Amino acid sequence: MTELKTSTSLLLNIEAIRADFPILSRKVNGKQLIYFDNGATAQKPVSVIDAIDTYYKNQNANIHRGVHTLSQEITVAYENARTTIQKHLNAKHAHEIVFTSGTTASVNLLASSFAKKNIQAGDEIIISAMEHHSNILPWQQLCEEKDALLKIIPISKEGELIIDEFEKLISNKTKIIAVTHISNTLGTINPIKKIIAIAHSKNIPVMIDGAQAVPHTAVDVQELDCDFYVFSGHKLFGPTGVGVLYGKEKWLNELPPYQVGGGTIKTVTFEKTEYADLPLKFEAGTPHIAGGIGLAAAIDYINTIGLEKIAAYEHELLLYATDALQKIDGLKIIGTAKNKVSVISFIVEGLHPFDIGTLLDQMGIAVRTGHHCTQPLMQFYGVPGTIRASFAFYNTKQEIDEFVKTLMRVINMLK
Amino acid sequence: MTELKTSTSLLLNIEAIRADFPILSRKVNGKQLIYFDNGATAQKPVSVIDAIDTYYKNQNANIHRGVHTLSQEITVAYENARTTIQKHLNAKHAHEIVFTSGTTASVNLLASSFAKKNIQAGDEIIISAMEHHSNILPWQQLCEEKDALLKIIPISKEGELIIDEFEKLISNKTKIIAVTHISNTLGTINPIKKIIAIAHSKNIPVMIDGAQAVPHTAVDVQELDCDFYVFSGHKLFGPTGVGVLYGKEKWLNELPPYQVGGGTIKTVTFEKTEYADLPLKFEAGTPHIAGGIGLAAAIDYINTIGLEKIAAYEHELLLYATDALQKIDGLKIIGTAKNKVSVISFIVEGLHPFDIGTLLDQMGIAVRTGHHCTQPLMQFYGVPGTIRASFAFYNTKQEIDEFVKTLMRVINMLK
Amino acid sequence: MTIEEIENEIVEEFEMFEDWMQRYEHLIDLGKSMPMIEEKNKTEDKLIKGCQSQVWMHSELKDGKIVYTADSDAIITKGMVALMIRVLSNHTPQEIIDSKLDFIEKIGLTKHLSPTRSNGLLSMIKQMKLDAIAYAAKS
Amino acid sequence: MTIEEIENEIVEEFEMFEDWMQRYEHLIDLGKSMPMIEEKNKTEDKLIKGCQSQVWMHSELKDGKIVYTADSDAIITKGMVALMIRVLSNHTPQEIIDSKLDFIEKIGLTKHLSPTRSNGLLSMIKQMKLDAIAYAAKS
Ligand SMILES: Cc1ncc(COP(=O)(O)O)c(C=O)c1O
Ligand SMILES: Cc1ncc(COP(=O)(O)O)c(C=O)c1O
Repeated sequence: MTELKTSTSLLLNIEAIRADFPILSRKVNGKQLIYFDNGATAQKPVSVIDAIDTYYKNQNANIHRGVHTLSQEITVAYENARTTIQKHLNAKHAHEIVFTSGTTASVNLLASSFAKKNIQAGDEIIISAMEHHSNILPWQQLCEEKDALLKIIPISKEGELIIDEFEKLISNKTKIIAVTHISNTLGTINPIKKIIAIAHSKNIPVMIDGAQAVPHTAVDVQELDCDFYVFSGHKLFGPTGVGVLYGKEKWLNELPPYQVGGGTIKTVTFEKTEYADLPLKFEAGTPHIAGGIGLAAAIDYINTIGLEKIAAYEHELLLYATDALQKIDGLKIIGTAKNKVSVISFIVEGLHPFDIGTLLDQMGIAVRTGHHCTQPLMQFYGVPGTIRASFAFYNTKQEIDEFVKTLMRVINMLK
Repeated sequence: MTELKTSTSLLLNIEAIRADFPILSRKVNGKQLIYFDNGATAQKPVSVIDAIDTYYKNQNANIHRGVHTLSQEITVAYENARTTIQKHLNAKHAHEIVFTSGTTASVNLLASSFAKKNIQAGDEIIISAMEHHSNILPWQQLCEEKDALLKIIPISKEGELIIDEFEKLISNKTKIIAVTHISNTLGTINPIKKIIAIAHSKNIPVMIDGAQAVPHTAVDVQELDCDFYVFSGHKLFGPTGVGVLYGKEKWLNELPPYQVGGGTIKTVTFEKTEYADLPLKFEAGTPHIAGGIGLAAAIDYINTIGLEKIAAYEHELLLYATDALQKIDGLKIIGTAKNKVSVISFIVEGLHPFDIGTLLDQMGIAVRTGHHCTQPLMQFYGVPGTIRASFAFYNTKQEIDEFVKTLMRVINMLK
Repeated sequence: MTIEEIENEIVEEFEMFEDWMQRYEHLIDLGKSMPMIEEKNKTEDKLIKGCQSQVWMHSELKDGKIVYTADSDAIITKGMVALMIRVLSNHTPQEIIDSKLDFIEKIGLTKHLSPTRSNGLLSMIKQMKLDAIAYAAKS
Repeated sequence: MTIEEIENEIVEEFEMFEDWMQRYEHLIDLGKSMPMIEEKNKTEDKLIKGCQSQVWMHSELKDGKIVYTADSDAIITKGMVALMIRVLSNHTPQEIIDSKLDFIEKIGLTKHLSPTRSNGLLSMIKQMKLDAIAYAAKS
């Protein structure tokens, strides 16, 4: 493994990359920050921060409806940001990219809009046992409202979807399937291409929750052939308050608007309203312009590094950390799928995750503890929560060494 | 008027204020920018831009659920931002402040959530003839869905609500009234305290659209006694992608959640979900943290200047500009209410607003032209659109002089 | 003259102006002197709606060549329509379909070409080309 | 000792430690040696739910003074509960109601007091004071 280590690491100039992220030089509790909470939100490169800064200092105006220069310039820039996202996902059209305020908003938009015409009492919706609350609650709520049934794809102890069981869940009442690309708690990479193919063979559309996938892997929505794909900017090294709903043109044209207001219309009278074309139909009100611009800057940034290199390096970090953690007495990794990204959840026998997280924090190490907004998954594993370390491409093996060393000290203190 | 001019101007050090807004030194089409499109979106002081910058460079983490220091620090900062907004509106509780992505989102949230329990077929909702599309469409849409009736408070030719007619519209089927505090097209300040008192005498709740009010006047929600108050950050010199829904505790407790997902819950199983307390119940997903922080910085900024001084100075700009514009041949001001903020809509006989706006822009002057997302209002006045100049406290009489001079030149070119 | 020759002529014309204000003056003049659409042709189906201004565009085939007439409620838009008509009118459908219209870029009108641009110069060109395609298909 | 005296004692105790790691060690020790709630009292209504850890808190009136016992699933939380019990237990309801608990600020525990802080030290104190108010009302 040492050999692999050196060879892949050489692909990235981690020193230079780390210098792009101002927060990484911060001290916490007197210690150098080690940020392993990337699954919750990622840090921002200076190019993203500068793009936002420049927007507010030099370009700020409202878009789409202004004839003046500032407004036109920023309209073009905002639409270019949409195109950047389109290209990054390899979507067919720019107007298939709908800006939202985040993954949660994207799922809510879709569930609400989809349900209006397509869900009747007795219909069925399929999600999985490893979904984030944001991909459970909107469907659960609409099932309650519409008297529809929520069905759950079970998982194995390793944390992998059981595809055979999934196929059995599908019926002629199944109207939509919503699964996560990558589990935020377990790190599992799901075989979504297979899931989509199975669903399409029965004419069922599929939404993929890509919140945890876009920071780690390249996504090609045409190759996947998914009907919808959602993610957040802030987990992709971009700004807070911005997200994306990708939808196939055919679907987006068919679905009714969700939020309505300024920008979503062609004509309004008090009697009747004619809605605008895609994507404006789904983008009510003044958008988060700085968010769109910043997200495009984030995508440009990761593309200059290259997602393939990022994935290879992160895989190395995953193996390295897994290896070291497994050697710790009483430590159990939750989520041991064959296909994983650099997210490791674990528990230590007899100790509470909160205690471990608190003490790690004292030593400058930021991990997440708790249920990670996946309570049903915690119920499945019979734990109140886990400790989760999630690595980005700016993390290093030295940081992992420090983390493992500190973790052992912390465990000793608590025992 | 000259005397008044000097005396009030002295209240504000406009030179110093302008230096706080980096974009104001920008050139457009080779000319010094004159930004009179503040009604569309306001420019940002450097303190807001710095707050955002600092957040991303030094404080970025996800909030509410992390045990580590970064997460705790920013959770406190974000909740402090909520308190800043609470105090600014004089709301009773911080948890009456719900963060949204903007005015449009706030109205959609309210309309959707309110309708679930409180609107039946045959019920009535009252809005006014001068509402922005964002305060028309959500109600119109829900009236269609629920088979309810949308009633419209008429306005006079001057652009003032006709209160007698409003009282006649109220029936025992009226379930909610949603009116704008200040018209974005006409500048009219509506007598909302009176409207609220009338509505409350019949036990009807009132939502106020404050998008155009908060940048110009102090708002005291307890004194107004409104049930809901909504506005956007970006028009209040704050970031894009953030807004507020204020609601009385009693109402917010009663209303069901709107978007659901991470953060909105206490416990989740696949069978049942228990929702969190206010305000989290309405704040699904990772919030726009930088937006909340930036909005609080914007409020701090205007409070160091003082909204009373701002209002006095802007009133002066309004009188000054109105006076000068009225002298132009064929120019007609649309919206001549007694109570107005510094927003002036006008048309010039025989000329298209778009032509005027385009040529003004060539001279560096940014105004808005079109229907301003108030098409029904345009229908009322029988015009396709207007030219709108809206002033903020960083605008000056010299800019108005330049604007009037250029406008006359432009009119000559077009005639 | 070929389409390209007219385009070059226009580019030269516009290069003479010192600033955009003068160019707009020229556009306004062009707008005022444009071959106007007949009232009876100002129907809903000839309407190209922009957010800010609208254009009525009518085409006829005369001797194998398309003749465009148009109107707009805004004079600057009308000037742009006039430019487009000057370039494309009186050419065969195929010539119109093949036209590159580089002059738009050259005279700096591209900023009016952004997808969301209110006057919809883009929709106008699209409509003119669509008409040409329709005539080409018929012949 | 009065509540304030105990508070001062704790502040002195904590000042002896060089860093927070040592303070946490001390909290852990306190947690381990805390007067434990009886199993039969670990009922739903004694439960103070935090997002991360939970606390069971039971109080009884003995000779006009409140005696608290508690438990938590997390040891650091338990240590904090132990501190609170050491300060407040064996005092009259009125003394508990009047207590200012400045020591929390002084020993730097305030960062655990943020409204959204997962362990809910704030809810814990609130519950302890509510119990005292209830006893005061009864007597
Ligand atoms: C009166 C009024 N209401 C609502 C809105 C919509 O605000 P936003 O676009 O920020 O959602 C506006 C903004 O143009 C407005 O002026
Ligand atoms: C898999 C997954 N889905 C959805 C979400 C929700 O994303 P956001 O909070 O940005 O809306 C998250 C974030 O935690 C996630 O990890």
